[in-house]
Amino acid sequence: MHPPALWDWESGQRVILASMERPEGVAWVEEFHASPDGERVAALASLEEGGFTALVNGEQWENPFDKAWYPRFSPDGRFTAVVQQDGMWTLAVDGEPWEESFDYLWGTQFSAGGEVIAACVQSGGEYGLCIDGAPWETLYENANQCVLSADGKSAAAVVQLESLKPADLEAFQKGVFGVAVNGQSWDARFMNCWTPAFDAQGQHVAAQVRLSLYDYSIAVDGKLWGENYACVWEPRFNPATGKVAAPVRVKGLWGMAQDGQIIWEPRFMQCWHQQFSPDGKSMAAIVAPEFGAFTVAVNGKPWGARFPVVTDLVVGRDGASDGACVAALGCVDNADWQVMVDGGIWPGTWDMAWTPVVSPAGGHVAVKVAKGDRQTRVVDGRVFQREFDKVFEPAFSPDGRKLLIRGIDKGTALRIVADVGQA
Amino acid sequence: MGIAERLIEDVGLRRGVSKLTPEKIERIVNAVISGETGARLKAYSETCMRCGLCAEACHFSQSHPDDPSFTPAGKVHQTMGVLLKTGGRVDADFIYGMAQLAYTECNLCRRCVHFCPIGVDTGYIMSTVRRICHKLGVTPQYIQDTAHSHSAVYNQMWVKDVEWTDSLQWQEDEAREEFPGLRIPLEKEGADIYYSVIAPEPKFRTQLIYQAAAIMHAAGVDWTMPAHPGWDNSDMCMFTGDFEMMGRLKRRHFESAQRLKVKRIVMGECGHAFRSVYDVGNRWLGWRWHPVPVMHAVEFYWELIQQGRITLAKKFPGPVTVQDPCNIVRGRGLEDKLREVTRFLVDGDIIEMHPNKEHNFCCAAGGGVINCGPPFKNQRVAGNEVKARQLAATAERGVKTVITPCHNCHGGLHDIIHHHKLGMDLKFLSDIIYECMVKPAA
Amino acid sequence: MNAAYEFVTGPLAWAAWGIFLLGSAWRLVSMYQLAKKKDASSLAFMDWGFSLRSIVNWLIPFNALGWRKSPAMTVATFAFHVCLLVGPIFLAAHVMLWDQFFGISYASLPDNVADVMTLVVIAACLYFAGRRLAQPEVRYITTGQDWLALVIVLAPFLTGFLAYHQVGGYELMIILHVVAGEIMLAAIPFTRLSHMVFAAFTRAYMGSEFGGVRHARDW
Amino acid sequence: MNRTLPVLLALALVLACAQLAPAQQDMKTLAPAAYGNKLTRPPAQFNHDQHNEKAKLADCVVCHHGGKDGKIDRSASTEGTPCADCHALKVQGKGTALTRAYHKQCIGCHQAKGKGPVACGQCHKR
Repeated sequence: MHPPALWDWESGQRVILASMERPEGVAWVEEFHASPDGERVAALASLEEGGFTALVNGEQWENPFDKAWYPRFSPDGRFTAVVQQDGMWTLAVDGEPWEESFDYLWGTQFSAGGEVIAACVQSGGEYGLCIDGAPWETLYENANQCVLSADGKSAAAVVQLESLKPADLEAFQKGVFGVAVNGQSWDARFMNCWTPAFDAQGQHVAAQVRLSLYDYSIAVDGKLWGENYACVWEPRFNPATGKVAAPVRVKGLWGMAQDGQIIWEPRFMQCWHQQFSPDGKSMAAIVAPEFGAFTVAVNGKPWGARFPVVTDLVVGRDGASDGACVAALGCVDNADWQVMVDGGIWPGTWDMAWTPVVSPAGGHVAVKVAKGDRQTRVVDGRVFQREFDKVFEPAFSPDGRKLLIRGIDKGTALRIVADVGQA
Repeated sequence: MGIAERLIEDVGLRRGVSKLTPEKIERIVNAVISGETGARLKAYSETCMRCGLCAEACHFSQSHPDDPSFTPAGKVHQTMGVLLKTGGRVDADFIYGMAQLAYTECNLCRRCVHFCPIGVDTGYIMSTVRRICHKLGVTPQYIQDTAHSHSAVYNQMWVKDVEWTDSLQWQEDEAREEFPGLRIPLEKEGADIYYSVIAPEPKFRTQLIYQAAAIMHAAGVDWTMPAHPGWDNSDMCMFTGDFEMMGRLKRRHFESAQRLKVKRIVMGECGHAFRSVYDVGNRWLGWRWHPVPVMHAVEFYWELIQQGRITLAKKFPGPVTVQDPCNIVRGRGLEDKLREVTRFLVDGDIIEMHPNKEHNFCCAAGGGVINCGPPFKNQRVAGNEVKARQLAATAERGVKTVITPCHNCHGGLHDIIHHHKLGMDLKFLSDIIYECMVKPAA
Repeated sequence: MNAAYEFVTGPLAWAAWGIFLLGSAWRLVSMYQLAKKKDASSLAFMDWGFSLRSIVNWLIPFNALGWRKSPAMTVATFAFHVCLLVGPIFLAAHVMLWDQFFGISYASLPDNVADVMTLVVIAACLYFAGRRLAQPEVRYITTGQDWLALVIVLAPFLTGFLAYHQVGGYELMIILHVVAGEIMLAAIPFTRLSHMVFAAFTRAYMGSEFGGVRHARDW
Repeated sequence: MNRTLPVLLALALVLACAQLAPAQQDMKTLAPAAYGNKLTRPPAQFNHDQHNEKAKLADCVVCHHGGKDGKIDRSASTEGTPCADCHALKVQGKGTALTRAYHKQCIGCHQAKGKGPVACGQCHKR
């Protein structure tokens, strides 16, 4: 069910599935997933008589498949899996396979609202994307790094436009890769293309390109920036201005360029994962001001905190100032995780932490964390009193007052709505 | 004497030098030396006393005792030494030889470290020479092709996204015949262990994935493999000198593990890949250490054995000898764990090679040398007569099996054993664990 | 004679020591700055304990694999370096000069011991030269710089030995000796002899990587 | 023949006396008894009268100065007193040790005048 405004935001706890025991006839049950609204939990299951099915709130799909993997809930709550029947692969959505099937299918993706589902497909040795069951008209020698626009109306992938003979250096270095949008490839060919990304409206695509073994740049809709760099990382569109920003490497150090102009001087040992705030006025990125010491820089200015590793940067709205709320995780050797929000560090360290979630209207941040075998969440720096065997990603109500907690504990799947102030 | 007298025709090298001009050579050599090197190269080049002690270190020079151009210092002398002396004013023919030497006559094994009183790191110098060669576009064809593959599909064997998961699912199917209920859990978020391999495993050596899955299953390990690129931990770009691509690959690998929120990465029995994630690629990216702990299979098996999670139905008949791969022994100090695991698995003695452990001779395949392909194979085999002698000495004492926990060592030793008709078998630890372990029934 | 002697033991000595000390300091500082700028990912791993571990292990004769594999060179180089450093510093005549010029007095070696040490240095230099000529792997990599370094080191010991024994014209020899010593001092920061300044650091770096990262011995 | 022995004995006696209390007239080297019989270097060549003549030294106090606590007093002559009487081999507190006194005295003066030996082997001849 989507949007979240329609979810049940009544405070309290409900049992979604009382028993997660393996039902009769099931050989094993794989990992559980929870729908975004918390109303359903599902897992793939292997049947004793052979074949796979899904258990959604304990109910098996009507028809089993020969194989099933890559289980995912869509943002609007449909349970999908890549399935194989009679040697052919397709996607099953709530148990219903797409009509068309393929030699192979993988990498399910959803539009932001979940109404569109896409997947990568291989058919007769050719590759492309398939959107809601309809494959691209043109398929390619290879297609990877597929991406779907937020509205689901467009999809892009890096495609190989020409066959390569074994170890043919000349042909490779002339450039056989491009980006295809909705099956239509750019005119330009490059030695390499990586991480195509759509703008907010799904109209434009930017990608990292390698022009020679040593020259990197960014191409937007097939047109090069004009400036080359020693290396680049993934480009991102400013949601407000449509400008494209990407980290670039100059003389051994990283900075940020926008539409080919340096906007953050290259003075970092590393700079990546940049994100714009929803209003496009701020940009944050994970940076390393010194070797081995990472932090977050907002508009080029690094925070004071330093960690050997910083991950999971998110930029949301800040409720109070209408600016940006920036959150990220720091850790030491993949342990001792800490949460950084707007330059401050929350108290407490965790064995693991997951990507922070900023409330839609701003003002609150929730993070799923784990200590030992138990998981819980931290909201605005306060630890939720209850622990679980497993919790799923947190979600705020649109007004930011309620927090949805989807958890599994002692063999029971729970849906808890808590007031953020008390969470 | 010298590289100019033993040039081997290679499509990649020839193509590369055909595009060079003296101006370009000079410009790029100096751009790399002044832009990318610093105190290390300066100190090394200045303080190397040319004492020649390192001649004793290198398997190439030990295998060519009459040819000083194979010694570590001799190799530097013919390459970086000339570049520094001439300020990069060398011709294309020189670059051809320099590239051949740097890519195919030095395995970057760093055995010479044990011989240099001053602590000159010849491996670093030769890596820098390779970096210059890469920047000049002069790289051997086959290794450059793997570098291209890395850049196109994030693995070294042109394995497409589907072929990866398809291979895993195929191995899973096969293994379920033997181990009902066995899973190769793909994309299992929060698993203890992220298991990564090199691309030859799904491409040619799928039995290794099968065996790994069987061991994980028997030991009850909470593990996962990713369904997306990043699964290949190998890194030929590290060896061609394409450090930008090396960084890209390592980033992809680590972020793949970070995305799945695993506790640590365990990698198959590969040495160079371990080096690339343990202390090379991560540093280029600005990480002091690997951002997710990485553990080589040798250490992982050792841990499983310590925890009593592997039980044997039988022992593997010895005696055996063990090959100490440079990247996990001289590079990580796993020599004792390797022997403890071997002792656990083998009924009979470990007949040691001499020298051994961190002083062991290289396989002559690592460092990207075997990846330079068939043109250089004879030179590579001839360059390791000492390894043949080491192996033959253990064979004389009854050894038929060489435990070799590294893909490159496997390749290198296989060619040496075959060339010298030593009649020895090469085994990965996982081969033996799989063969000897108690296989759980349904 | 007096003017020449005074010049070489006066202004020239100050110059030589100045070049040696300031030059070495400048080279160390500039090398460190360069390392900070360009080798941050190496510098970050420097570790006192592992540096010392490596240095100490390499200072023990026949301890490192490299020493064991070349015993003659090991004996020669240890004898050479010990005599090279200890001989001149504790030579009675040199101690006397410190005393004469600065009133600094410290223990000195008996002259016959110092004499033997000088001969050891000279012999080692000849041995090194012999290796450079006769051993293919050394000859192959020998450059003018290496000969220069050898000559620079040999000269003060040879002239010192001759001056001490007053063979040849003493007055010329003593001036040659002083000048040769000064050339050596001044050459330290700028020739192969700079390994005197840098070797501890290159060794320490290798020790740090092998100890702290690779968990292996580097000897 | 039988006169040879007494002559030799006398000569030996003279030489022995010269060693013990060298008369300035006979002085050829500086090797006072304070050094014992183990000299690091051959004794410094020094012919007192010849030196003074050549150096045109009439005033004894130029070398035979007085003073105490390490300070030279050029007004008080110590003519006739051997250096070693005032300058001990090793000094406690202030004062100048014998060797240093010799070196400073001789070389210092030679340097000042720009004449005379200054390097070790010029005095300590073999």
